[in-house]
Amino acid sequence: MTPAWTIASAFAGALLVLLLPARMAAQSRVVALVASIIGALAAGAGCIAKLASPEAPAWSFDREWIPSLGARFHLAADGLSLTLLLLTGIVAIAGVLFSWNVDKRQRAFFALFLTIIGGVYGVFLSRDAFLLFVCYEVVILPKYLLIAIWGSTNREYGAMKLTMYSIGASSLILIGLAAAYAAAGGTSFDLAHLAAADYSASFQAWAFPVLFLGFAVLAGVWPFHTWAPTGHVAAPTAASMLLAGVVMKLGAFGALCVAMPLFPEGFAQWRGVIAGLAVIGILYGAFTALSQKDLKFVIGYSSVSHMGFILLGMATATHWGLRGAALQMISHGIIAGLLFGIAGRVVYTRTHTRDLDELKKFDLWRSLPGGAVGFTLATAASMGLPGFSGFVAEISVAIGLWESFPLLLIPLVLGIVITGAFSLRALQKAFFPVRSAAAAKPPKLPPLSWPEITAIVLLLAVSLAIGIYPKPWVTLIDDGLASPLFQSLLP
Amino acid sequence: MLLTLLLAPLTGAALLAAWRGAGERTAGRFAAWWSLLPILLVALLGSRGTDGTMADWTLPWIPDAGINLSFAVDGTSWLFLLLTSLVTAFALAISVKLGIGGRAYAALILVMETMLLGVFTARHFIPFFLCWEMTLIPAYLLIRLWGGPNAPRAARRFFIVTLGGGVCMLLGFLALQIGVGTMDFGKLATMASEDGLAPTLATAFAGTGLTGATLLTIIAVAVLLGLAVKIPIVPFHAWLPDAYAEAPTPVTMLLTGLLSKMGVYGLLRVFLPIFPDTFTVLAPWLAALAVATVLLGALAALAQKDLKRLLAYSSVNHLGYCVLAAAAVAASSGDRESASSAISGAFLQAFNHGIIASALFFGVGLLEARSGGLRGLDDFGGLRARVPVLCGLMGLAIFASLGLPGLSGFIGEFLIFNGTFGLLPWAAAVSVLGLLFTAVFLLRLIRKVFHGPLGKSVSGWSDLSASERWLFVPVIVMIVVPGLWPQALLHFLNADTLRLLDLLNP
Amino acid sequence: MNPLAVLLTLSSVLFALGLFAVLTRRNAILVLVGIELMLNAANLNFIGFWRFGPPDPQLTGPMFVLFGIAIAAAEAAVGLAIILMVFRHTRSTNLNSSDSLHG
Amino acid sequence: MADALQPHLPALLWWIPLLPLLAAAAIAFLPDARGRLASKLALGALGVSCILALLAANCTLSPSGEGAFRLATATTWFTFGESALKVGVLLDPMSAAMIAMVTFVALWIFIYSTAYMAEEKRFGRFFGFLSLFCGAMLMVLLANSLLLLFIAWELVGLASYLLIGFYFEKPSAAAAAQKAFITTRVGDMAFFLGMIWLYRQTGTLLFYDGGNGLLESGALASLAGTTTIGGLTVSAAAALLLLVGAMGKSGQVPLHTWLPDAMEGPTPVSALIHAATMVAAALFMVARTHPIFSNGGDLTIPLTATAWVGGITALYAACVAVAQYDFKRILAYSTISQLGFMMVALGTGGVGAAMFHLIAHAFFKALLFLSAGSVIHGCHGEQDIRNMGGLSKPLRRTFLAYAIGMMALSGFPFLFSGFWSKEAILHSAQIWPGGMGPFALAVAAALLTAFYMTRQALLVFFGKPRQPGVEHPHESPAVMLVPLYVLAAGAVLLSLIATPFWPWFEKWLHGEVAHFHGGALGEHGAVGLLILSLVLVSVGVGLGWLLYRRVSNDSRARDPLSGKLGPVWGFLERAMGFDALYQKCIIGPLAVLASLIDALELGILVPIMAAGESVLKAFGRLTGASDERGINAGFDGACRGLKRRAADASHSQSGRIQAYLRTIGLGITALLLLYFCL
Repeated sequence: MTPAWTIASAFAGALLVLLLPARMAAQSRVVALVASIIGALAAGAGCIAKLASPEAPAWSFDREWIPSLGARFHLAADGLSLTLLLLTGIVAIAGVLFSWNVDKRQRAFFALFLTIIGGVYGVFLSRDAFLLFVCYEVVILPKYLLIAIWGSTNREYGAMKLTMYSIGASSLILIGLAAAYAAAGGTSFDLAHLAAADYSASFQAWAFPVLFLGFAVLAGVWPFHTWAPTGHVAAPTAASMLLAGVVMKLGAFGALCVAMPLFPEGFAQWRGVIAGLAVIGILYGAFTALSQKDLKFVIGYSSVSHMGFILLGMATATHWGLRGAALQMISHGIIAGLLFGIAGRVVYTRTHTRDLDELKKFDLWRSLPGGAVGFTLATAASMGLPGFSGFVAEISVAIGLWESFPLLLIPLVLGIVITGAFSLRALQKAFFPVRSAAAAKPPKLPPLSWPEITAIVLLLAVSLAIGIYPKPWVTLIDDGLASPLFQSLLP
Repeated sequence: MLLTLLLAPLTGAALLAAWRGAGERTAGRFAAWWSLLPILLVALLGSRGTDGTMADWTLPWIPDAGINLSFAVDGTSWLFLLLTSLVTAFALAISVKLGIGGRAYAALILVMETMLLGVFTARHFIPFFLCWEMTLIPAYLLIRLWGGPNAPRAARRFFIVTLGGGVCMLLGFLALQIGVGTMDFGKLATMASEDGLAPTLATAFAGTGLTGATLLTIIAVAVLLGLAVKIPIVPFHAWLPDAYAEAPTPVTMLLTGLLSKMGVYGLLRVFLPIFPDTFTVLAPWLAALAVATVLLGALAALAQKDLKRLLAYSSVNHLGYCVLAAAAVAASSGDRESASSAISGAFLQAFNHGIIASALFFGVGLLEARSGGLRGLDDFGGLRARVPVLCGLMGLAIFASLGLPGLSGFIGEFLIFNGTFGLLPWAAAVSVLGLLFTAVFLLRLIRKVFHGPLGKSVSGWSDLSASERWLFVPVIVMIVVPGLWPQALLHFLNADTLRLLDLLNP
Repeated sequence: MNPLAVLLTLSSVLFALGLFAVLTRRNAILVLVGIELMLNAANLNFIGFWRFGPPDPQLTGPMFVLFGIAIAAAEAAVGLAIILMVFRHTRSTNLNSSDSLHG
Repeated sequence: MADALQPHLPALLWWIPLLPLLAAAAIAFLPDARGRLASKLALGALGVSCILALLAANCTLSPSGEGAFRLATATTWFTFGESALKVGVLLDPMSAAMIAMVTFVALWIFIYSTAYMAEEKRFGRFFGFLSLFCGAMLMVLLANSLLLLFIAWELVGLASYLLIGFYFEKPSAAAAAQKAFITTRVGDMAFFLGMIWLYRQTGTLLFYDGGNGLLESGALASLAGTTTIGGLTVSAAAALLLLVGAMGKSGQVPLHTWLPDAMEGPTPVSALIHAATMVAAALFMVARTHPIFSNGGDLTIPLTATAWVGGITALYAACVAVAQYDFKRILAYSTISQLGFMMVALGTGGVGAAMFHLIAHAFFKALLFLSAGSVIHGCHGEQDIRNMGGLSKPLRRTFLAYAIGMMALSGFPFLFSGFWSKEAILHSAQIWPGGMGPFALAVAAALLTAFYMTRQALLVFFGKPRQPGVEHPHESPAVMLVPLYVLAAGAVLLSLIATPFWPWFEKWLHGEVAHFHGGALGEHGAVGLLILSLVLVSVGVGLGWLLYRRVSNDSRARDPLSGKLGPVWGFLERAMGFDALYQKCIIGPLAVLASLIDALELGILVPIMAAGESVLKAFGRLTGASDERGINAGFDGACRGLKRRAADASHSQSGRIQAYLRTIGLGITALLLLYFCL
């Protein structure tokens, strides 16, 4: 079961869903579930194989594609991309489960959903800049449709904003890639080739920020982050899970595996700025989350804050830092997915509000214990408590930081503390009983459905697994970081 | 063996979580009985002889950085394991008595027990910190959800402040990971005792242009912050009175009996051996803070009207002595006898205070239960006439707490002062005032609550039921036996104490 | 001046009139009439060049004219039909009222 | 007999304190209903340990050639690090004498209490506490380790707390108990420090340990060797600390205020505290650690301090006693003053005298308290001597006992032990090279003692009843009277063994053989002293007789002396205002300080946290706003602008075909023109 199955399963699933006759529309979710499980299994199998035989050559698939451009259809799976694939697969499963009872135009919904997944798989796997860019673009349009059609609070705005940012970003990426392509001799888009070429320092000095920013926008770098909260809020649950869990990682992945390896010198020049932006992002996101009224907004801004850790890890340009960045990608993917799942699906569909003060009235701790417990654990995970995945990532980043920018640790402490603060605030405002309500009978809410429970448990389990036993994940990531791409980065 | 011990409470929690049918009382009872299992396991461990490691377990975590989840039990840890298992069981039993809780509650307490066991056995910073922080969530929830009217605020502050402290500690150790290349307590300690961490740090952080000593001081202070918040040392105790007062009584027992001990344990077992030189520099300041803690705790307690707050401050005061001892040890340059006395004293004090304070809070809990939530100093009166047994037992705990010879409190304080006097005579001399004030406010408590004419709220009280008396039996044993036969506890400590001293001044 | 020149002058006058009608008339019918005029101007030219050009046994000119007339007829029919439809739709034959090409 | 006992002695010694302690422990678990059983337990235990004590004492009698008999054991109690802490028991003539006295006196007090406390509902508890009291005291006496002594010492404090507060329903009793514990604890803390200091210096707390003990040459040398703050030797400093401890327990000025209040306890307790146990413990401690006090001459600072403290206390308490009305209070102050005497003796090197006075005092003070109790019992709890009077007839037997005690206390010549012991004390004070101060004070005190005891006797037993309540008092039952006579006999007979003619006791303590020699009086001015004390007693008694001979019949009459002394009287009546002083200078400020600190806690630390929180919140709002108004607004504005431009641009697209055709036409013409012209 090669990693190719991931992409294949996703697109095949999308096609199949579209072909379903109208009367079987309800079954589309099953198809989607199967497809994403297959994808996840393929990714998992890949990971296990890699762990079992670290020395075995990475799976790769290389075909002629557009000879005139020298663009090839080149997929390859090293440890890093495998873990990200697995993450995508898991989030995909959870996403399907959380959108189990979508009632509006299911076939279209799941088709688009699977298309996004497929695109994401593609990005994580492709070793050819052009192919990567194409897959990257494949993700954007379905995202627009998902939000615009199935979204909630002023969805057109959110969708349009998201798309604008994405398009703008991808134009930057295009420029950057084209420049690199040209400067590398205009013969091949292969990443290794591009990375190997040596660009003049002055060229890197402008090309790197263009390319990096292009990716970083999608990773929610401050101050280009505002698409994220609005987008997350507008999007339907599954979409915001994908958005926060996976799509933002595309940006991070691109920045890490394309922008930085291509222009190491440019990176060396700019990493100070990047670190600064990252720290600002961490604090800014955390502070803003502290003042939000809407539960999803809180989570959205927390994502901004957490993505800051990824950028920070990259900016340290140390092995620990990059490892931390990668770990944070996975961890945040899981946790954000979980938070959005609970807030958007479990809570919203029952209470039809996400306003923290409104939610007080429902006394969720007693009326919806399962959800409350789940969210509590998710909160714990997201504030980076040890035992959950976030902790591993954050300490790795922090260690990297000690090596490169020790002074930035001071704001970092503040950041972590505020993260704790806003998480608690949201948690206890939304879920914990209030004295006044204690006497009253809690409103009757339908209990958690099995798909919901499964999804919550699945995500929590993964987060805990990483937090308590990160060894395999770290091994995989290190395998990825060992690839020649990063040699120029790590001293 | 150790793994079994660590997982035992967690399993109980899991069972509770899974057991949907369990009613409040059933769940409570189940947890209470289950919590005897750890006691049993600890006892089994204890039968394995006292010096060296009794058991250990390791799980590679991030191997290439030498980060492992490694746990091990030696005499000292064992003492704290015993304390943990006992107090937890006690707290759970009492929760049933007071009718607090349910599945979630009991499960949280069990989770917390696992984490505490972890803290007291961790041999590497990562597992230590992992458990250290993971006690936070249960504690927070227990205070927040089952606490008094102001619980949300109290819980929030408790959480935020301790989290902040924890993060500082974390960053400090991460710096060591970078600078020295390990976070393993044993390795760090040996390095520190051989040729100091400063030089390695200096080279590692040459970029910062700071001297190794400065770096080490910065790191040490960061770590110390984390501990100071937990213990707590004045002025980092601001969160404490509210938290203790608002938490449900059994949880307060856990807070004062166990969570504060994490700080003491960390200070003596982790901080002391890893930063001996820095600690020596900091010692005068720490001693000053310790004295402040002792006196301020006692005086503040003197002004309290609420029994729980009063006891909270008395806890601050009692833990101050442990800090004092630590400072003394740090100041000791080769005076092995004083140092060993101070160390043993501090550990004994920590252990005994854990037991005694829990007993006292239990008593207050019973008063609350009987009076329907009253716990003001002036709400009662003349209890001795109405509930002599309760008063007798609480009286025992009170006198133990004010360090009456023959009861457990005394030996610890004697050893601490004995150790401190040789090293920081003035600090010792001043803190003796603390002992005096402790007596003042505790006797005041007795006079106002137990003595005097019968209070209105007291009429129609029943004395302790048989089961309540049985609950008190282990407490009496744990208060009287160590008082008369300190060796019972000390012989678990001595070997480790000497090892520690060898590290400090080779 | 020779007869051909007279003929061409006439046809061009006709064409100009037709074009003018097409561009200026608001009424769709009149625009259609204008188109007819232009077509017939074209026919006149065919006939004229056939008649005064080199001898031609295959009668190419008259053939084209016949085609032209046929097309004109069809075109008138279709045009009128469209106009009718538009009229049904907008209750007027005024072209300005039908500007749905405008974005 | 004695030799047969020798090998088992150590174990046997342990049992002497343990029996009462165990009895106390057992009684703790008895329900109140089983009071009788409890009292039997207590009595039995004490009885047995009394016998054991006498046997042990017997072993010390046979004076061996080399020094006094001494048996010191040491066993490791616990080890910390490498060092072990040893405790043990110590038997020498001094402790032997004390345990014999304590067990004996206490036994009779117990017996007395069975009747006196008969109708108490916590009868059993009472005996439990009493046993604890005695057991602890015996442990103090037998301890061979300063630590063990301290532990027992604290337990004595606990027992006294429980007993003084026995009537805890009475706020006054509760307060008195607390006062007693805390005041003594002030001293105890000093003791604690002193002990630790000694331990740090010498590395042992054993008194005698085959040459390595605290009281043996090696340790003493090292103590004397090192000097510390203020040029004091460590031994001096530590000794001073111990002295403070002793002052707390034995109610020396200025730590005496708890002792009169301790009268809140039942009378037998007062008897026990004042005679046998608590206060005696302090004196004994000083006597036991006397080598440290006198480490380096007879004039060391601690000794001088002791002498002066003793003298001042003796005089002070005597003065105050003159102006008291409460039967038991007078006795309490007399105790304080007698303890002062003993301190003087200890300070001036007369350890033997002090010990003897301690024992003698134990007998007659117990006697006095018990008879006081008997009187009060007889007068249905009346304690104010102004309301008594003329009780000598109805309470003849009690009066007889009281008279003996009173005469012993005020030092009536020859027959009474009190006389000889006081004699000895004055003697040692007189020959003390450190000056005549203490001696003078002691002399004055002796005079006043005789005076106020006469006053009390006259007011209570002579004249006519001044209160209807006390007209028909009932004599106490035999079980209460027998102890009185036993103690009385003791008070008298003791005088045999300590006369200058045959100073057996003195010699015994030093392990020498006493020989009778009548010329004793001749030596260094003893005769003068004898005469002096005769004069003192007669003057004191005479004054008392003159003043209080005819006490008027109505109880409201002012004390004859109060007129003469004027304001001073009130001052004395208020015990020279120590309580008020402490209230003003210590307790008040402490309370203020406490509330101040509490205010700081609530007023500064908590607000700081709150402020921190609100700052964070404010920041949050700030960044939130900047997102709303800054970044988002910018983005949306840009989008809006773009739209508007597009709208403008799209105007030309009218959608009119003809317009389009026109444009096309124009365009074609333009192109043609271009083509042709160029």
